[in-house]
Amino acid sequence: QTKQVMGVSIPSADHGWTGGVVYWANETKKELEKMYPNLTVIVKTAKDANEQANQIQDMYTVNKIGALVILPQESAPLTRPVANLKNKGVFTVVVDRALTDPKAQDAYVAGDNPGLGRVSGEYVGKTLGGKGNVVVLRGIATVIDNQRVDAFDKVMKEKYPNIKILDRQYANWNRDDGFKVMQDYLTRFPKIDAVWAQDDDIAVGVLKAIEQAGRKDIKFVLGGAGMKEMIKKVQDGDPLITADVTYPPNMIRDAMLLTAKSRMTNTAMPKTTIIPSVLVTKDNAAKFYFPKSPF
Amino acid sequence: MTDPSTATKTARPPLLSRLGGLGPLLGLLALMIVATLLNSDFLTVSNLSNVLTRASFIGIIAVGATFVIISGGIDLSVGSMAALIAGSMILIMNALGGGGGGVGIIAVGMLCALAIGAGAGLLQGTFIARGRIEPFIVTLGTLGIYRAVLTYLSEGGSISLNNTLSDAYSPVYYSKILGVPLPIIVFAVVALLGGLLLNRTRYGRYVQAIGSNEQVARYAAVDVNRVKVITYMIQGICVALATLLYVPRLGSASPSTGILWELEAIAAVIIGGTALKGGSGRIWGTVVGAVLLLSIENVLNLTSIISVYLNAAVQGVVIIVVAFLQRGKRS
Amino acid sequence: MTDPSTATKTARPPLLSRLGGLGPLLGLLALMIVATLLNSDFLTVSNLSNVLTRASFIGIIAVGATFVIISGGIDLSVGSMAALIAGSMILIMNALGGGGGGVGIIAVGMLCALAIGAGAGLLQGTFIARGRIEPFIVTLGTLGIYRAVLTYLSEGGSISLNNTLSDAYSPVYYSKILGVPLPIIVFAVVALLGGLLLNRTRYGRYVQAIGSNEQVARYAAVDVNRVKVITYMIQGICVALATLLYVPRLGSASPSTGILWELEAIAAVIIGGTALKGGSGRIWGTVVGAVLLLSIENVLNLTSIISVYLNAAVQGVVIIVVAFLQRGKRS
Amino acid sequence: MTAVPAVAFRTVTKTFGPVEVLHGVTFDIGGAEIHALIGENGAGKSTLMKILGGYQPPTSGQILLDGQPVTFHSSRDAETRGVVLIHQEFNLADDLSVAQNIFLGRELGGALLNDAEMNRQAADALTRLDVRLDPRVKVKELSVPQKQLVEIAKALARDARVLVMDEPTATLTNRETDVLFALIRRLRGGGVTILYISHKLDEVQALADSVTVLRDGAVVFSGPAAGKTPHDLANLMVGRELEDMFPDKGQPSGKEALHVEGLEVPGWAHDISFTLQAGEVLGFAGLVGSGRTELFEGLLGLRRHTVRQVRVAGRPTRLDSPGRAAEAGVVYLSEDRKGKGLLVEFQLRPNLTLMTLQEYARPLLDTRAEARALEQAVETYGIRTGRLDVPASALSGGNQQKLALARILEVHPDVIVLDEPTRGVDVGAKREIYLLIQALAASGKGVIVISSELTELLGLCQRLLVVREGRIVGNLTGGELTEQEVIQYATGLKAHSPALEAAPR
Ligand SMILES: Nc1ncnc2c1ncn2[C@@H]1O[C@H](COP(=O)(O)OP(=O)(O)OP(=O)(O)O)[C@@H](O)[C@H]1O
Ligand SMILES: Nc1ncnc2c1ncn2[C@@H]1O[C@H](COP(=O)(O)OP(=O)(O)OP(=O)(O)O)[C@@H](O)[C@H]1O
Ligand SMILES: O[C@@H]1[C@@H](O)[C@H](O)OC[C@H]1O
Ligand SMILES: [Mg+2]
Ligand SMILES: [Mg+2]
Repeated sequence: QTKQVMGVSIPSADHGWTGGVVYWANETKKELEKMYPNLTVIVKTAKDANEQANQIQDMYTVNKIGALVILPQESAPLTRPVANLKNKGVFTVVVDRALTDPKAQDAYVAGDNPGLGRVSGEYVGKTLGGKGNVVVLRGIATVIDNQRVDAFDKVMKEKYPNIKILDRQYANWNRDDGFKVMQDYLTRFPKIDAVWAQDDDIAVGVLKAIEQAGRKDIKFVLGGAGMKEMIKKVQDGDPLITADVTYPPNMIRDAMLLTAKSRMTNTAMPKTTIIPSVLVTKDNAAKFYFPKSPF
Repeated sequence: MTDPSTATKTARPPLLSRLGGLGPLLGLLALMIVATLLNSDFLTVSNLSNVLTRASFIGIIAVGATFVIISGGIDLSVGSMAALIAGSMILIMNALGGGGGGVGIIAVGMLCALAIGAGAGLLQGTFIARGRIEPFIVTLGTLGIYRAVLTYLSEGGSISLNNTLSDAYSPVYYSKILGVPLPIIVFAVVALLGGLLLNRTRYGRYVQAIGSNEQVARYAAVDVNRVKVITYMIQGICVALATLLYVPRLGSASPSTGILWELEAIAAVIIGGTALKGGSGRIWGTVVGAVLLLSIENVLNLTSIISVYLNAAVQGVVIIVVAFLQRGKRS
Repeated sequence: MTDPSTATKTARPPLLSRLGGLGPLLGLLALMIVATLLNSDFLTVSNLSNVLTRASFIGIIAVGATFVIISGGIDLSVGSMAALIAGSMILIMNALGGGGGGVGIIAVGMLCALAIGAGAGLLQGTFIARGRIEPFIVTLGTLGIYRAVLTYLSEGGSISLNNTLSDAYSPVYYSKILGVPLPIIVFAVVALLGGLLLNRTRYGRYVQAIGSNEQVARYAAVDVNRVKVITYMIQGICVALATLLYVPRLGSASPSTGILWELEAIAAVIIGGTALKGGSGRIWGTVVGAVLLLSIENVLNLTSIISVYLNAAVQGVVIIVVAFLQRGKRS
Repeated sequence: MTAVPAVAFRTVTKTFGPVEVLHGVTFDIGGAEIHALIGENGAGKSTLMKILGGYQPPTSGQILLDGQPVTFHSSRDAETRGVVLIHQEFNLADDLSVAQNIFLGRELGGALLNDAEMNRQAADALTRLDVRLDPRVKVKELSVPQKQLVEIAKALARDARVLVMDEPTATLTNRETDVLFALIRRLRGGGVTILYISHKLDEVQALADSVTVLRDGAVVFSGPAAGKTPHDLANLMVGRELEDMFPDKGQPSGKEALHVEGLEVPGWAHDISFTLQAGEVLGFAGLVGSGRTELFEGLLGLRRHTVRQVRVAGRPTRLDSPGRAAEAGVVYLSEDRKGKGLLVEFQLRPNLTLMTLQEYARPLLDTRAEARALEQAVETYGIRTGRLDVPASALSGGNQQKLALARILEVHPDVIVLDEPTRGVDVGAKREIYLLIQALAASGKGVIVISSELTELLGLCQRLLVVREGRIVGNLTGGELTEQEVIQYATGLKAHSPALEAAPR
């Protein structure tokens, strides 16, 4: 088996979830290099789509990578740059955010964004018994965010028409924004039954705002993505955080393992691997708790 | 012409230009009226107290930024400095507390935060004043450095205060004195002290002189380098103070803490009527600017008349309009 | 000292200060040496051509920013203007192409992009020059507005060029003339024209005069407002030009396109030796500044000696060091 | 005058806010004549000329050019009618080169500028003034007198029919002044009408065909200059009989106030040693550019320098920075009022107290006490201003100078270095400053005066040091204090051994 270089290009650790991705990528690099002595893994982070496009070009030109695992900052702008590498013979595996043209990738390890929205919608609808007022705190204006919110809305419209969505504001996957937006929702809406925060970082802020206002009408807050602190709350039976929906940053690990295996053993890799978004409740929480991960 | 020797009679500047000086206040008033029309909850005590509490962070930082800008400088690093201070402070307190901890440890953490803020300011100020490097570049550089160090410390995740400490510390953000949230009181005190420092002390006078004409200040025996270094230290201390209030709110810091605060702080200063080119400015304007900025956000959250996609556009329009109301007169 | 009557010795600036003027170039050279030591592939033609191609985006924007800054202004909106132009351009081309489309449609799209850029500049320039509002505030406002409009157009997601058009357009980014990638050629042409405009035309002279002393320019009967408006239009056109190269590369626009480009562009200008306070500056310095910034990123990608968490710190240190090498002399 | 006047003012008034500074000014200026405009500081000379030059509109009244009423909306309007103004305060863009400034707003060339030609013509204009200066040098690199010369060259490069010069010689020495006068006469010969403002009344006498005197914004005399001595003119200006310009000189006490040994300011001053006694008024003479300004800027740590020893009142001291110098009791008044002297955007009060703020800090600044100090200073130094709460830029040039002087004296220094202390100051006020200088010396202080006006140095100083090319080349006292003598040293025709000041104690 000849020497192989595998490039891993991921967003820089600019908030909790991407912090988790960087952590898992670095951990897996160590793991893989031990597993395959002929394999070199290069992990690089990029602060935006433009820099990421530059970065994978550098990996090809200078580091001479044979395989690329990329979690794109954004889908659309990275489609062509990834396709270029594939055309030059690099084995490309895309994680989480699907390219706009599937031909640009050899394999896809998918996080399930619509799934996250759907599972969340189901949980909110069922727990409220099909009736009540819900506020939504969205992420950053992106395709991912749209996918999640659209799926959530669809569930509500089709299955729970009596649930009223009071408002949807962006909270940018950010704790401080979560706090502010929730404070204002509390001022504006005298009765809120549940909060869908779409992301656990946002949920951290939401909880503080509710605690400060001392409001008792809110039955639960549903975050998302499976931050360890939130999983812990679920496990401990927190009254407001009764569940979480996964969107695990360690999907980067799955992708790297699969890619390395396929490259080093010359076997095919499944075209598409979906990492489903699942509901975490008190019963199964232990399975999703990674105390060592930063997320 | 009057007899020059009896020249002490002082007419006041014309009404119009005095009104121009009140521009930001008028802007804030107009916004509050619109807000109340849109949602009557705007004027409730609890909402106003929320808005003012939030304005405290940016406001306290902006008080420091007022000094920096009047001196003819700029500090782009404040947001990431806040993140770094928050992160380091939490790590220090957690380490000292060893899972538990009390008021003593929090006091130590606070002192460390202030020391880091002052130290960072000293560093930047020294590069700028003695190293003679453009403040824009120095603080753009440290912006990257501070945030990177925090990211390194937190391994990209968040750094959270342990629960015992978090409970012990949280009153600093959440408690009230005579019904007024503590952050608002701190903000008011900082603003008052800032106003006093700027307008009633030698240091403040020197800051203005340097911003107006550095060369003249130098010839008039002002220790320009020292005054500049102190200015960046004051900025650092203000950032640390804001952080002292920030940490107990969420009990954590992460790489996204404080992102773009520099733009908000500078915007507050300039909306408040301080000119970016330095030389003169006013603290009360900055306070109004900060409250105004945070009120816009609040109003947008309280109503749904326009698409959420356009929130940033509304903010943009409002700050341009306010700035228009108080623009400088042509010389 | 020579006799004052034969005092032509004030003529040329002393060697040392001329070397100081070369600061950014020395910085770039030093960086290239370090880079080559770290990874010998740095100096390959293909790598250098990659770096230069990338530097074209920010570089072209920064050429415009050089004019704005020399005139004593600032433009914070360039990144979100780029995003808005990219988005609108794609929407227009997609609509005209109706799923397909060819060179003609691309030409129309390009013209629209240039028109939007010039129009945005006209708008900002008018607010700044005739409305007499601080450029910082106006462009902070438009930063929000442009990005919000794009978010609205894209409904929060992204806008992508259809495939046919994307293929037809891609040579604009990917093709080479005599082995030199097209973006580099465009960059070089823009820089040359910029240099000519700045140093050899009336307009350029007036930009410098206004930045140096607006009152003097007014007294010399320079139409200050008009020159300022033109300056912001040039900035807008440069942003549009950069966008023309950006779209065929990444083929889409989203609310996060171009975030923080303003800081990069301004940093390139200032590293290049143009003072933020205006009055004088140089295009070649800006070009070097842009290449330098992109080279740092490139070197970080080529090596793995430090933790990825610290990338931003390395960038910060390097720009401070380069600025130090070419700081102003104390008078 | 029977012919139509080239320029005529008709009941021109001007008010700033509530203050009227020109009250119905009416007078005529004939064609191709040199017409001097004189008056005390703040009389309204510059204001009137700015109105003529299109920089400010009159509040009421009219200006006629060749009998035709004109209204200028801008300086451009005025220039198209051939009216060009040389400003009292420099009107140059620091970051542009000399040539670029000279041609600003009227550049040569087509789409691309013809810099070579502009440099050539700028060099020509400078040569006409007998200035050797590379037109490509940036203005910010120039000294104050050089800037003044560029300002003049700038006006010369525009074809003026009416040329207004607002105190063009305030910063020039006799040599440059002579060149300028020759040029002005040549211009008159070519049909140009020249309006000439100056506080140097001997110049006025030598140059002017006719003269107008303004007092407090009104014309008190307008007529031929012939037969008017400087003394007559001075009396007209102030409206009363002026006594002798120079008060009696006092006697140095023999006590050492300042001793400097082996001062080097690289590129400017070499091996400078001298001693100033308490009670002495010591003059520094020399040509423009001889390095006097830089010598003292170096001594006070405003430039890079080395020095073997400095003693203040006999105690070895390091001055190093203006702050330390002030603490040691040594202060310096810069010749560059706008660039280094005053915060022109600031009001008078903070300008006055900038160096003495510690006296008002209790610990908060006592602004009332500051205001009292201002009232006191306005009184003491005769600063004329409509109101006290105006920015310094609203003061007339001469009054700004008085304010700058007042600031350094607030420090109550023992050693006072005055660089061009009477620049732009009217005769009356000049005399007050001279009195002040002698009073300071009499009270035991050491005073150093740097001046381009030889008469001033000779009238004031007990002793003169002559600087040439950065070295002290002459030490003149008693009978040697004559113009002849000074000029011979200054131009290198005569020289002392450099050791002359080595051991004077
Ligand atoms: N912009 C202004 N605002 C208010 N007052 C002003 C302004 N400009 C000038 N003045 C006042 O007008 C008066 C005349 O000033 P001007 O500059 O014309 O005097 P001047 O005769 O040129 O004096 P000098 O000999 O000192 O140059 C002064 O009292 C001055 O303070
Ligand atoms: N008329 C002139 N022609 C050519 N060069 C000149 C002229 N006047 C001054 N310079 C040059 O200007 C520079 C600085 O002049 P500046 O007046 O600052 O010197 P200075 O030492 O302050 O003079 P002074 O002794 O009069 O105060 C010198 O290099 C001198 O040679
Ligand atoms: O950054 C995003 C994270 O915050 C969200 O929860 O899941 C998707 C990620 O890309
Ligand atoms: Mg005057
Ligand atoms: Mg001098």
